[in-house]
Amino acid sequence: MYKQTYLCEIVEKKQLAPEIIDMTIKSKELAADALPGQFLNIRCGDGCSTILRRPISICDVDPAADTLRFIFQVKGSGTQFLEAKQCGDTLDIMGPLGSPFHLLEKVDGDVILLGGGIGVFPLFLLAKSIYEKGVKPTAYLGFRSADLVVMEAEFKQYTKDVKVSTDDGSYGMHGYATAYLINHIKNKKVGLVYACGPEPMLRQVQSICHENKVRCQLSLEQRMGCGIGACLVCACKIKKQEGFAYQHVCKDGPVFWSEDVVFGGE
Amino acid sequence: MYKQTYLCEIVEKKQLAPEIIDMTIKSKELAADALPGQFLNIRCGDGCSTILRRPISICDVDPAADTLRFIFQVKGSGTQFLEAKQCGDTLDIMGPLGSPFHLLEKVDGDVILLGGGIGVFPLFLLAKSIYEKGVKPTAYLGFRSADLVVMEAEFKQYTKDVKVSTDDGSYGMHGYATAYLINHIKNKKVGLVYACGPEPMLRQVQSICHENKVRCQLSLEQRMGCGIGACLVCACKIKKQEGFAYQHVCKDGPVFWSEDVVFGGE
Amino acid sequence: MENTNKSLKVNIGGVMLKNPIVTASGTFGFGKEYGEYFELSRLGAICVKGLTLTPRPGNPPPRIAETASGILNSVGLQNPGVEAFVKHELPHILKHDTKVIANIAGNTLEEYCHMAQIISDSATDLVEMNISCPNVKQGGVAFGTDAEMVYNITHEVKKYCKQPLIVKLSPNVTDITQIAKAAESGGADALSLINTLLGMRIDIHTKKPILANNVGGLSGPAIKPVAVRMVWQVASAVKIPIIGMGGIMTGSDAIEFMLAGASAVAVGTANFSDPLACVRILEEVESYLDKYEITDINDIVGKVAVHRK
Amino acid sequence: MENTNKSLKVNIGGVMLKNPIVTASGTFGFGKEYGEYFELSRLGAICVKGLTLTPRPGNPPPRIAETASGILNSVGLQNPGVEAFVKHELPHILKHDTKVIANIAGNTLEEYCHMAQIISDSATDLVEMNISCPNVKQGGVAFGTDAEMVYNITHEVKKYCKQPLIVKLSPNVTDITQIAKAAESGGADALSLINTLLGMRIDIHTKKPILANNVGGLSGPAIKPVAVRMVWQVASAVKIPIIGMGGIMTGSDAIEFMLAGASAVAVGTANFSDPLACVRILEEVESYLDKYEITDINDIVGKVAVHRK
Ligand SMILES: Cc1cc2nc3c(=O)[nH]c(=O)nc-3n(C[C@H](O)[C@H](O)[C@H](O)COP(=O)(O)OP(=O)(O)OC[C@H]3O[C@@H](n4cnc5c(N)ncnc54)[C@H](O)[C@@H]3O)c2cc1C
Ligand SMILES: Cc1cc2nc3c(=O)[nH]c(=O)nc-3n(C[C@H](O)[C@H](O)[C@H](O)COP(=O)(O)OP(=O)(O)OC[C@H]3O[C@@H](n4cnc5c(N)ncnc54)[C@H](O)[C@@H]3O)c2cc1C
Ligand SMILES: Cc1cc2nc3c(=O)[nH]c(=O)nc-3n(C[C@H](O)[C@H](O)[C@H](O)COP(=O)(O)O)c2cc1C
Ligand SMILES: Cc1cc2nc3c(=O)[nH]c(=O)nc-3n(C[C@H](O)[C@H](O)[C@H](O)COP(=O)(O)O)c2cc1C
Ligand code: FES
Ligand code: FES
Repeated sequence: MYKQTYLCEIVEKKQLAPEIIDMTIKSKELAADALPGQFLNIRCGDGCSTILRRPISICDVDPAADTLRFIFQVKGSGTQFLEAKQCGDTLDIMGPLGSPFHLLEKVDGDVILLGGGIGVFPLFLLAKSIYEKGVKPTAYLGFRSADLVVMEAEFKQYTKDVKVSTDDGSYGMHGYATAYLINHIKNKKVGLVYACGPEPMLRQVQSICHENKVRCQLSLEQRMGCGIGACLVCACKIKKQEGFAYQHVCKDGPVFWSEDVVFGGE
Repeated sequence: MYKQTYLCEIVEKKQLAPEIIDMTIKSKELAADALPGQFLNIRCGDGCSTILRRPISICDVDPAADTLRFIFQVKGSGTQFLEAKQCGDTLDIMGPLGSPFHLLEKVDGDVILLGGGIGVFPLFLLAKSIYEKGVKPTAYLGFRSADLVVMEAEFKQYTKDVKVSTDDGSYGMHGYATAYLINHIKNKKVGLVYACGPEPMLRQVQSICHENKVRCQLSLEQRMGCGIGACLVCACKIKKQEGFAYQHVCKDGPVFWSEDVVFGGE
Repeated sequence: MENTNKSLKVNIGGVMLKNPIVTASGTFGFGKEYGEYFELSRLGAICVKGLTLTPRPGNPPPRIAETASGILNSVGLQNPGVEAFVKHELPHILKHDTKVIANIAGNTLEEYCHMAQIISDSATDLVEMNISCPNVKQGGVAFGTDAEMVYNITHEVKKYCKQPLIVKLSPNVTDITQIAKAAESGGADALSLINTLLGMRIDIHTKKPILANNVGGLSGPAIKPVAVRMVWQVASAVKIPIIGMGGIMTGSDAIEFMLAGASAVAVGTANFSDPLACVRILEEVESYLDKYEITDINDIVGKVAVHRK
Repeated sequence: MENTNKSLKVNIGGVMLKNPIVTASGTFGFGKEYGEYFELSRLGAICVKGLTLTPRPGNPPPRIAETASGILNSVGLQNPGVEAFVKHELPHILKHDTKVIANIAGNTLEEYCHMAQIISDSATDLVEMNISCPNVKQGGVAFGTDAEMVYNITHEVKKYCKQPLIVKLSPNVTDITQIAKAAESGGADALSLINTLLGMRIDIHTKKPILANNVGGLSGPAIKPVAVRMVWQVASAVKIPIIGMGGIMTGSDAIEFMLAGASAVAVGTANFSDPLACVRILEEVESYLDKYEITDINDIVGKVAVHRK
């Protein structure tokens, strides 16, 4: 059986916050295969004037209902195109793509989910999956400001604890979610950290985990072409004996073990 | 007061025949100024991936209701874009553009309207305008086949007689509408012919009128850029002392006196 | 936040434009038609349709074809000739408070010089020498594609030119910086780039090229990445100011060219989709300056922060 | 109406492709990934990612930027080296009933020759020599932009090449026909064109170029008019077959290139928006042949009906 692209109907669409859209689509095939940390590559235009698909993480999946959910922030032409779509419209989707978060059979210590901004969304399906394995993770979620805080209650269902921070202090703790991580590590044994968010946050998480010898998986972002590993544009640096080698976010990632990731120069 | 582009709501949309769409839009300004033979230049896309506007003739106008009507055939990307629009959607329109059909105060003989295919549509507002001046023109309308015959009954309201021909004989006379013209000229005095349609038809009309010394106005088509006379792309050959000069369909036309028009080489 | 005191003035070869928005030659006629859509004095300058020594009828139609995010044109320099311009068209433009750029194209060096002379005695503010039109050839090579010829023609025409001389470059060359440097050494006061890329479209049903001229010049957003790259390369190769163009549809596009090194920008194809494009783009440029609290537009010229390798 | 007996076979330098659809180098990896989306033996040929003598890491990311109807890329020839290709990648492709084209890029003449030799001893069907990558320079001038160098390199590499040699041309030149003729005289068995146009995009908010490499290669529908024009010009200048590419997204686009003079076509950027682009385009080409009752696809090659002047 060959892989294919799927024309999926939008069955639900909600605005969660300014420029944050929550969409649910119907697809038996995608729903059957989706794993936490994987992403969809969505055609956002006619494929000719806007050529590139947009990678969007899978936020939740309901295999019983054959539905998949993703949440996105409206930024440029592609996400504007998505925003304009309504229930009943269809989207042309490739997926599920990428290698998922690794769920360990046994973790010695607490499991922490650390999300920043749009990096919060893929952690939701992860929280559910860990919860279903009988472990309750702790979620630390960072947002820019109070009006952008989303999914707090939803995360509560599948976690021991959810704490929210905002950059401007308008909700929860004032500062970055990484402060929670530092604090947690100080007070309790942390077995595994999963992090997704902007690069500066991931760099910080990497060094915190490194210093404290805590294992950690990072979900990276990079501009993509094909989304399946053929064009080699979505390069990221991965440690090698001496120096680094380029691997590719779309296929080798987006999830990597923190100790393997080399962050770029600038 | 400067001219502008108008965002006009579509208030009516009907399919008249396969790939023939009849649209009515609302615009006080356009409805106030429109004259028979003039056209609209309609943005058919985002103006960036599809840059050029599409010229479409004004088919009818209702200044009391502030509405304008045009009919178009679906051909390529631009008219497909138009076809996809629904009542309530808006269109970005420039107009009315071009120099209209010349209505003569006194015509010595019958007034004939000769339309072929999409060339039929602009003749409708012309028929009405002539009728309102107290003269009943005769309309000869040519179509490819029976399923494409449209507006016959509507033309009846404002004409002495309407005759239809089809290229394949599936409705009305078998052959080209120009045969009606030849016949009419043979039997009665013709004072003025107005013709709009494909170039081969216009060439024939030109030579018939020339041979029979009948005055005639032709409405020409050409690919356009600006639509207002600035870019000089929509050139057509107009007779000059020796040879010809290029004039421009969008501004000097689309309507020209038949005796001035020089048809191109190929 | 609006900063009302910001300066939009830019200096092109000694002539001050009130703002960096110029019309691209050949897309704006002599201003008359678009002057019905907005007040022409909103513009930094009007660059008129390409002029030749004697009137030219231009190429047979069709002269335009649409392509993905672009258009091809093959107008072929239809124009009334430079003398008719000075007599019949220029006076009309001069009624508006904006600068006038006369765009000239010749078949020979002598023609260029003669035209420069005729324009020198007129109220035109700047001369733009088009050495990049595919129709203008000498010895089989377009003037604009050979550095030595570019140096020579610039040097000669400059002698006849009382106004500052802008040389308009063709993108259809291997190394645009070589051509740009030749124009600068020849005495050019400024450079315009880019003119259109040579292209073709074939109707697969009739099997004929859509343009009666078979090939034509590609303009519009499709060529913007090439144009920005060339402006950036040329900006680091010469000291004279650059008027950047090629696919500018929005204020963001204009800013992108200025960051790459253009002191002013020209708007061409955009006029066709939006007759008010020039003023809209100007307003969008102003918003950008307001947003980043930039008080002098010259502060962004060439300020692209390139990645070091 | 379907004509089941039609022939889609095309001859590229003596190698028969079952149909004219080829993958464009660098957009299709070594076939593995797209091979999960369709049976690779549907293709006329697979042209693999550009190979170098020794492994190359490629450029830092971001390596891609979207533009109007196009993309810019600056992958920078990331590849495992020609020997690893022959050992680890080629066997996998050979399982499919399609032809294999090895695309090679060198830093020096010697490197090209050495690579040709290594590939000669493999089961590769054709060699495509890329002399048009902006990263490959000698004495400051890319090989692909100087006719004499093109002649020399083709002539030399040909000596080491047991397979037919395709030379892939750069569009970033003043006169593509000169380069094409030089490759032909040098012994090229076929030509590929076009490679990407050099372009740039700047983020006006960060003021940085989007690509970490600052500039990159423009591909996609935006460049199609330029590519079609170049194929048409080259087709009338040389006798060897041409593989045409640049913005082919549909069967109509493929037909347009073939009418202009291409015997086969390559599909690159289109794969990104539609992983099934190659087979869809093949089917659309077949429909066109059916519609016009063309029984041999070679009957349309170069059959554009140009307007006489
Ligand atoms: C694996 C992965 C998962 C993602 N998951 C989500 C998600 O769940 N929710 C969400 O809101 N966003 C997510 N993003 C980011 C999202 O892909 C971009 O915000 C989006 O592509 C922007 O497209 P645009 O057309 O709106 O913006 P533009 O800036 O107009 O996009 C132009 C080009 O740049 C690319 N691009 C721009 N920003 C990014 C970015 N941050 N990462 C990768 N490519 C980018 C676009 O894909 C496009 O090709 C994810 C990115 C990756 C790589
Ligand atoms: C003055 C004038 C009045 C017209 N009135 C009508 C009308 O009332 N109803 C109607 O159905 N059609 C009319 N047409 C023809 C109509 O403009 C074209 O059918 C339409 O532009 C095709 O656009 P497209 O995107 O569907 O086709 P495409 O072939 O994709 O268009 C590509 C480009 O070619 C141009 N083009 C294609 N065909 C023509 C043509 N025949 N004339 C001019 N430009 C063309 C388009 O405008 C566009 O720029 C008129 C044309 C002119 C010049
Ligand atoms: C219809 C048309 C006519 C043109 N005529 C001329 C001309 O006469 N002289 C000239 O130097 N450039 C001419 N150009 C080129 C433009 O001035 C400009 O360099 C080019 O179109 C790129 O800008 P744009 O993408 O904004 O249109 C013409 C362009 C178009 C589209
Ligand atoms: C991501 C990417 C990588 C490419 N890598 C190569 C390469 O390694 N060697 C090569 O000869 N061409 C390379 N090209 C150029 C393509 O093979 C092709 O010539 C060009 O993209 C035009 O075709 P298109 O518009 O269909 O993509 C690459 C193009 C892209 C988009
Ligand atoms: S996007 Fe093509 S390799 Fe990752
Ligand atoms: S379309 Fe521009 S002059 Fe007619």
